[in-house]
Amino acid sequence: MEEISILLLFDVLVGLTLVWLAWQTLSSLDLFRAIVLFIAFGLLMALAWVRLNAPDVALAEATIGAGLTGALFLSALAQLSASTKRKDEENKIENS
Amino acid sequence: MRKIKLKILEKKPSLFTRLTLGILMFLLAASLAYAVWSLPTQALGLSAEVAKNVEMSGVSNPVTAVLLNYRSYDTLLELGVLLLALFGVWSLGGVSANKSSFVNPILDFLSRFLVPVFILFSGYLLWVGGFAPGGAFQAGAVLAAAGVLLFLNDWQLERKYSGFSLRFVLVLGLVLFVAIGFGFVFLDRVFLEYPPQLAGGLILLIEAAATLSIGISLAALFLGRDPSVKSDSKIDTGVHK
Amino acid sequence: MNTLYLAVALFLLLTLIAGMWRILHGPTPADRMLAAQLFGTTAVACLLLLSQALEQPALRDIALVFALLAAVTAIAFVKRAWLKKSDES
Amino acid sequence: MIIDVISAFFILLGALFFLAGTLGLLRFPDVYTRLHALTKSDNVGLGLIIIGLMLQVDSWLVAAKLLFIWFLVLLAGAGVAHLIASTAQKRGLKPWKK
Repeated sequence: MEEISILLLFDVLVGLTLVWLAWQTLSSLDLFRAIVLFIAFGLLMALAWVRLNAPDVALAEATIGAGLTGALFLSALAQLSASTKRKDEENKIENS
Repeated sequence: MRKIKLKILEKKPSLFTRLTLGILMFLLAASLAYAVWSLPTQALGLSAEVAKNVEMSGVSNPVTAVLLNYRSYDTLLELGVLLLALFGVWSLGGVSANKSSFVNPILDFLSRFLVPVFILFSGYLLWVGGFAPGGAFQAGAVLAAAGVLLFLNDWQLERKYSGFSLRFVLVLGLVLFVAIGFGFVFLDRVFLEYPPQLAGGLILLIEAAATLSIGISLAALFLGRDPSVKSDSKIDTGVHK
Repeated sequence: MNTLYLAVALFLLLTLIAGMWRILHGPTPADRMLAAQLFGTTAVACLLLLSQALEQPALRDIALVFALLAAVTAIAFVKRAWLKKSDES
Repeated sequence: MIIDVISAFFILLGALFFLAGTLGLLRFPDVYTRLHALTKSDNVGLGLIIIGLMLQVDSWLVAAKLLFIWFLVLLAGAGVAHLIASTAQKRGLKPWKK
């Protein structure tokens, strides 16, 4: 009996934290912060899939969500910051 | 890194925009809630049917059975979508390789150790997909992680492999899938229907090819450009200006 | 025993949620990344406990994936995203 | 029965290390000290929980898989900790002084 109530509490916590994390990720103005939050979201989402009895999906979420997209976003951010930096410098040269 | 902020969010949208969006979102949420609410409490899904016929499919993991046998269009089209996405990325030209110059012996060792483990684990997931959670997509993603790790260590695909060989591996999964699907059309079966006694072997074959294609495509998507095109001559992002 | 596994899993989830404060508040990118690393390890422990308690051996494979792929994200961070001038954010 | 007690002891001790790691992550003043707290819960906390679980599983293969997971986390954790610390130093992050 108490096992069921512990699991219920676990599920409720995972669900609420997921919604909250999703909100924080979307509303973050700092892109790096949003990426790290997204990685955390992927990890927690995999836990949620496990609890929904879908280990196949959890496995896919773990590989794609927590592993690959994290690295992809971080690389994209590096490219983005390099190109905005270049634009800033060009603007400076034009203005001076 | 410089702090990059989304410019669009710096201005607060007008009250009208926010109100309209709010109402729309509320309507969407309400209709979703209604849809969930009106679901029958005891639906007769297809899971009983799947479970009954699972030994005919050639694998004992019901998810793999559904994805590779009963509803193989799903997996087939998924492979196609991945390939199309890669074409899209390649047609955009490319980003220059963002090389970071430092060499670290520990990072080097870690990557050298992890890459074979990734490949091994990818094979394990592919094999285990027949009777437990796992399968081509997950195995492909782990394989792609090995590629990502290599790219992060400034590894480059040798020129002689980046032309035909790379393209061959990329389309292998899709081509084999379609070929086998059509092959049995000539033996009086429907497209993508396999004879039950061969199904297990065929599924493993298709999944192995699909794993390779998915893994290489995802890794190529991470690289973000066609490796046979010289990146530096095309676009210079000016990191070293 | 199962009750203990589940209780510890719940406890680990709570520490994980508490650790999220560090992701939200930084201050440096490295701090956020560290918190994400801890997230990963805690999730591994959680999955292993759940796998034992719920008798789902497949969860160990998911934990193995987490353990493997956590390194990729961290290396991507160090090699790519952590450029100079990152410290005052 | 006695095995249950021993494994419960290890698991609870492991949970304690995770708590310590989280507290350290939240309370310590700079990246280097937080890194120190984090690697403790990575390596020791997970290790203790895995030892506790290994006493309970019934096949050698599963026990070996658990050990392998621990080994991977140890390896990745140590490597990543080194990378982050040395990069932080290169980027000029000053260690905290009282």
